[in-house]
Amino acid sequence: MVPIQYFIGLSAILFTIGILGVLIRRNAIIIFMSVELMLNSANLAFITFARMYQSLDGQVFVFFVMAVAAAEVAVGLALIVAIFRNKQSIDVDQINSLHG
Amino acid sequence: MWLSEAVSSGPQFFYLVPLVVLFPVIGLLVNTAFGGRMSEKAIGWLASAAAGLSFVVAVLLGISLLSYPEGAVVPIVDWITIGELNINWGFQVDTLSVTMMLVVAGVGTLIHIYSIGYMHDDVRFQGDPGRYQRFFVFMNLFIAMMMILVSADNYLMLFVGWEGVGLCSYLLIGFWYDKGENGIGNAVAGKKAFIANRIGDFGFILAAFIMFWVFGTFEFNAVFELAPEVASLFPAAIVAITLLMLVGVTGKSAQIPLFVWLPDAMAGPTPVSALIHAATMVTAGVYLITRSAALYNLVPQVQNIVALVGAATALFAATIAVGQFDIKKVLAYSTISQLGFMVAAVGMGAYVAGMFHLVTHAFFKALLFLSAGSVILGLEHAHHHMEHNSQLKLPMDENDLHFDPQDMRNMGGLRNRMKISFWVYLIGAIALTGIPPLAGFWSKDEILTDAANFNPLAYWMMLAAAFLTAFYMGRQILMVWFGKPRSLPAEHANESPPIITVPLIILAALAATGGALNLPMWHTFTHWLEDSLGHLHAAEFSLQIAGLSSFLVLAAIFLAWLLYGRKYQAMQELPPDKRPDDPLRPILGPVFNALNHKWWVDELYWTIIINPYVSLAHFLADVVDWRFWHDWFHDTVIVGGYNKLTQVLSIQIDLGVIDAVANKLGDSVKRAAAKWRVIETGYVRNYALSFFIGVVLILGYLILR
Amino acid sequence: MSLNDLLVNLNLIMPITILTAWACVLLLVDLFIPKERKGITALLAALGLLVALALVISRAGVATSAFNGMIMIDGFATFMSVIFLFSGLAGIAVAYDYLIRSGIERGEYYVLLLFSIVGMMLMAAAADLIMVFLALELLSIPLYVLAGIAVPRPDSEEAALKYFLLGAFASGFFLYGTALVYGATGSTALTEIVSATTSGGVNLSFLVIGAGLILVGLGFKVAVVPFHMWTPDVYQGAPSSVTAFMAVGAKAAGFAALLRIFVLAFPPLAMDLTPVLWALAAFTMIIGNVIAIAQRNIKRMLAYSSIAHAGYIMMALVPYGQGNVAADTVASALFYLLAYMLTSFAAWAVVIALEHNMGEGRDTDGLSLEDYSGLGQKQPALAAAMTVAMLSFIGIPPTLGFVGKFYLLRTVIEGGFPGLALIGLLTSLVSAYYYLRVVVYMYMRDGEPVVRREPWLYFTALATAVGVVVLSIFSEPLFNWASQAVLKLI
Amino acid sequence: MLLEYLPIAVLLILALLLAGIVIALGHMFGPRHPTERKSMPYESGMRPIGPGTRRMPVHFYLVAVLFILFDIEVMFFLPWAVIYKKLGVFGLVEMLIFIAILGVGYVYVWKMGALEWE
Repeated sequence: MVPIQYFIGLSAILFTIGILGVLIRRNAIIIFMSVELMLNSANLAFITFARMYQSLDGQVFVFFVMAVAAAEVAVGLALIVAIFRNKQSIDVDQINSLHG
Repeated sequence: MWLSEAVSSGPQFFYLVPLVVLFPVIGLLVNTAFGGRMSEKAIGWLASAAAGLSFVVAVLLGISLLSYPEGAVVPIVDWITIGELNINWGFQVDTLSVTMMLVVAGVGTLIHIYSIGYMHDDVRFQGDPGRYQRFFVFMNLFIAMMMILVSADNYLMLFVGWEGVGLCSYLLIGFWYDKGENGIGNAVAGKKAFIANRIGDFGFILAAFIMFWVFGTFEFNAVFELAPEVASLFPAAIVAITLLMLVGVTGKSAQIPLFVWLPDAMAGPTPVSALIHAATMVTAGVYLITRSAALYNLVPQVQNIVALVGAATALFAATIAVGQFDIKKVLAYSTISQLGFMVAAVGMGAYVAGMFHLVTHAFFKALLFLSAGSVILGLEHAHHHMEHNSQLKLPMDENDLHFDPQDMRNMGGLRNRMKISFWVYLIGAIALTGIPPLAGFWSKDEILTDAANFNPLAYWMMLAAAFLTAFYMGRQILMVWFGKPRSLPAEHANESPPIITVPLIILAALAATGGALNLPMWHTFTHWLEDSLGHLHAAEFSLQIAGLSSFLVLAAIFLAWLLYGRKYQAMQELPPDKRPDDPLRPILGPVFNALNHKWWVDELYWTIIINPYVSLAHFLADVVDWRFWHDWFHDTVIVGGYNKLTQVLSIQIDLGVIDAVANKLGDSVKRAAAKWRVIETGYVRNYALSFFIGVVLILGYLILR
Repeated sequence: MSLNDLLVNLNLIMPITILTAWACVLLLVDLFIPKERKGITALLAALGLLVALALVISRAGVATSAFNGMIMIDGFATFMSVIFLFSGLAGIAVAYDYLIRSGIERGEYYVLLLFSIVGMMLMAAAADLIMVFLALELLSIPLYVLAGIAVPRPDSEEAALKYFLLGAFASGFFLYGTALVYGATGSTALTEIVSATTSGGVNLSFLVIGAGLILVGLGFKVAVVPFHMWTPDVYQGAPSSVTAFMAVGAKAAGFAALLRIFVLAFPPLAMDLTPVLWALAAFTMIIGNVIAIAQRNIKRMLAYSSIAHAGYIMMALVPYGQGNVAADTVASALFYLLAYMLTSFAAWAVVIALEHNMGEGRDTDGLSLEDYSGLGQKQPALAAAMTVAMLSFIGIPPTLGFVGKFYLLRTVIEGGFPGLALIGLLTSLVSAYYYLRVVVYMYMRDGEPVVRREPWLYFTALATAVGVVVLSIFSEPLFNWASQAVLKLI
Repeated sequence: MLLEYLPIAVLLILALLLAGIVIALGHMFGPRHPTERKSMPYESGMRPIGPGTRRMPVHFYLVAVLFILFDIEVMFFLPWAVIYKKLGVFGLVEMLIFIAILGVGYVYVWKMGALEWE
């Protein structure tokens, strides 16, 4: 059986990649995808721990997280589409009229 | 038997006492709220009725006191309750306070009625009619405040009234705030009065602090009861309290050195001068000392000081009065001088004499002011009439265009044109100079007798003052009423309407007969006041003193006649450029100049106090506050510092450090990434980065701790 | 679990049940309400809130748990629910006219508001990290939409996008923290976390890091430095009525979750977490207050002010691990939240009344400090309300803000953090500078402020301002109520 | 203590290294001679007309989003179906409530006209 640490390690890597994606990418959709990656890395951790504890709690949690993520996707995409209609761009570096 | 029973079970109206304050308050509230929609007459009569009802209540209280001479304390509300301190607003009803109430409400009512006529014309000539309402609101407020002052049963409530009347005085002196020298003269006069009073009030309030510290209470009865005990334990406390109260008195009652505001206060309308600055408010100081007799009696050295301050003021002000040309200024200095008499009297422990003079003075000085007002009004009418009549306007010269209706040099010969005013003025003047049997003689004689017994120095000073009083009043009578008219308006002046003359006649009657209150044989007034002040000695009538003073008075009048009756008329024949404005000027030379300039007291104060003070204020405001505190400390240190700090925090730290850390981290990523064709950071990502830095720091701490 | 249990449990959380159902129904009903009569939706939404409020209050004093310990109905939840429901009502009152003026009158606004409030109420009642996460998202997602409801206004869109991206980012951290805590203790129920921790055998590093990440995720929601950077932009860009609601509701909900999680689940970690909380509170107070000075836009200024106040409330969290003072600190935090709610709405109602010209495609006017010139003469009532709000923000008596700060600082000192209290005191002195500047503009500058005269706005501004003053006089029973509320929690 | 974190640290470093190495390798070994022509979308010589990406009708997004929403909700049916028998009436009611809530969303979407392709 694959040791738990590997899963956790993988989840940590995914999480880090997600963070870096948010920090580095300019495209709002890709930033958003990175966030999703972070959520999913957490999901991975949940599943892993659930398996470790032989309990279902963690898996149930994942269901909810996925549902919530879907809701976020809906809102996020709608927002991004709205902004694209206005600015013809979803580059977050160009969305900086509010500052200071 | 039945008589004494009837007396002891006579009507008792003490519970009515709150009404003396309530009526004027109702009057002023109604006038404030609805005055805009009421006619002038209605406003005036309503205010007068409010004052009149107060007077009726005061009379009822007086009647009750005949049966219950011990009086009563009528509490209304708990005013302040803080810890130990518990102050009620109660009314002290006794013979002393009721005397004051009668004077205030009585004279006040007459002056209200007089004002209905006087202010009608004054408003027409001097300002917009909307002020009519304001005037009566202030007047009613004054009556209410004065009533609070005289009816208080503790020092703090008395102080409330004391401040209240000061406020009314300020408001009414500045009633024509847009008039006067440079358009602000009257406002300046009001300010001066306020500041002088404030200095005095400071003394008073310090006295109150010490009193509370020592006695633990402000209530008259409690304080007086404890006073002998305290005096034996801390004599210095009593000395301090009484001396500081004296400071308050010199402010409110215009004694040396704070008297300078009162002459300027004549900038207010004449009824105000009569009511506030002659008859009632300025006597509050005398009332205060009389009320505190139990304290003053314990410290003879302070009493001595009070007496000397009073006597010196009496003499000093009398000399100045000799050199004035403004009809109201003469009366103002006369008032100061007479207040000096009263203060001297109460200072010598002759409370009855002081209070007696207070009452009679209220009558004749109110009378003099009001009739002077009638004269001023007559001249103004005539002047106004001529200005609008082209035929009469022609002969007017330059002098007439800048006509001052208060300058006695513009008067003369008015006795034929304003008969009633002349006669009542004459009665008032005789009463003031102290010719028997008019009121002033009796009261002044009582003071002089007491002085002769207790304080010879004060006695001689006051005797001199009495001489000067007679002289300047003779001078005024002769300049105003006798001789030939010295200006066109004076030739055309007319008598005032009955609404003005009727109160004058009533006051004249009082001024003539007021002496009957305390004739030497019966001492009615003495016994009346004994119910409030304990046993009082009654000055024995001394023929020698009465004779001496009467002789001096007559001599002074004769001297006045020589100078102003004969010589002044003769001078009128001289050509204007060689004609001195006053026959005394050639005789006294520079001394007259000094008198005319009020001994340069104002200038002295300016030089030694106000100018240095103003300089200091300028220094503090300009150099210390503005340049140092504002410009340097505030602007440079605080604001600059703030701005720098804000900049540091927002630019250096938030943008600089957080962002820079972010940027640095971002930069390191960026530099690497820029090489590999990666993008520059933007705002949202900066935020995310700062967020991430926070996470790293927190987790770093938690892991490495 | 049987059907009967389900009904019993639904009954236990009746206010939340009703509000959820009501929001769903309203979403449908609104479809049939013509566009020009959306006032009906507003009224219906307010009605639902009032019913829920009545239910919450009638059940005050109940302390029980529902849904297998996922939810706790207790004094704490009740107190917070009252705050949420009140801010919902105020949020509707200030929004109604504002939406019409902005041309964004949509029934969805009120429905989303209701959903968000359901999320907040669940957040205060949640006793399980799963529940907290769901509630967090349930309150956040409607707020993302609300922030952008003024599309196609660019600043509204931008605010929504920033809020959304960063909010989702923060959710990720929260979630990962939850995962780690679950991994460390084997449970997500708050009470079991603490019992597992005390009984030993847990991976403490996971637990501590998990707690730290949860703190980060919720710290974003309440806007503590350095997780605050979205706040000014979002507050400025979002429609003001949304901002008002968000500033109060979301912050209060975030603190509700923070307080409950930390006090219930993490007392054993106090040694580790207290310094972090200390630093967060200190930096938040300092940076929030100092940067606010540089703001000329009133919405931005209030945004920094809300950051600063997050710092003040954060102070209450610092001594959370000391059993003897924890009750007091939580109570003072609750009290401060109440004070903050009333004060905020007083200020925001005035801001909304002055905001104008915010239709489509135009720049909004009436938001700079200069626009407040002369308000004291022209609209004394609004100016007075604003003054009360500013004084309360500074913490000058007689206002709730003063009482709240007093309680806060007292408990912080009792907890043994005089340095933090000193920072709180000094920064509130600093804050006087920019709050009083508003007052100075209102009373000492001449100007012609453009003011919308609308009864609900006036009512909200004046009622809350009066509340701020009057309740400060009766603060003792209020504080006792807050203390009662936390009694069960500790 | 720190040792426990070693795996995480190692993995973090590895992740960073990996990302770095991949980009570095591409940078180092990939020959890069950018010319104007090369940076054009089509190196075949076709001149690009209009933007490189065609804009999709927004309806695609809308429908896609709606699909995701309802699709994801379906996953709650799965565990429910597995133990449906055990849950009995309670499970049925629970799911009916769930479906009712979804239904509300559906009705809303329908009524708002989001499903009409015009």
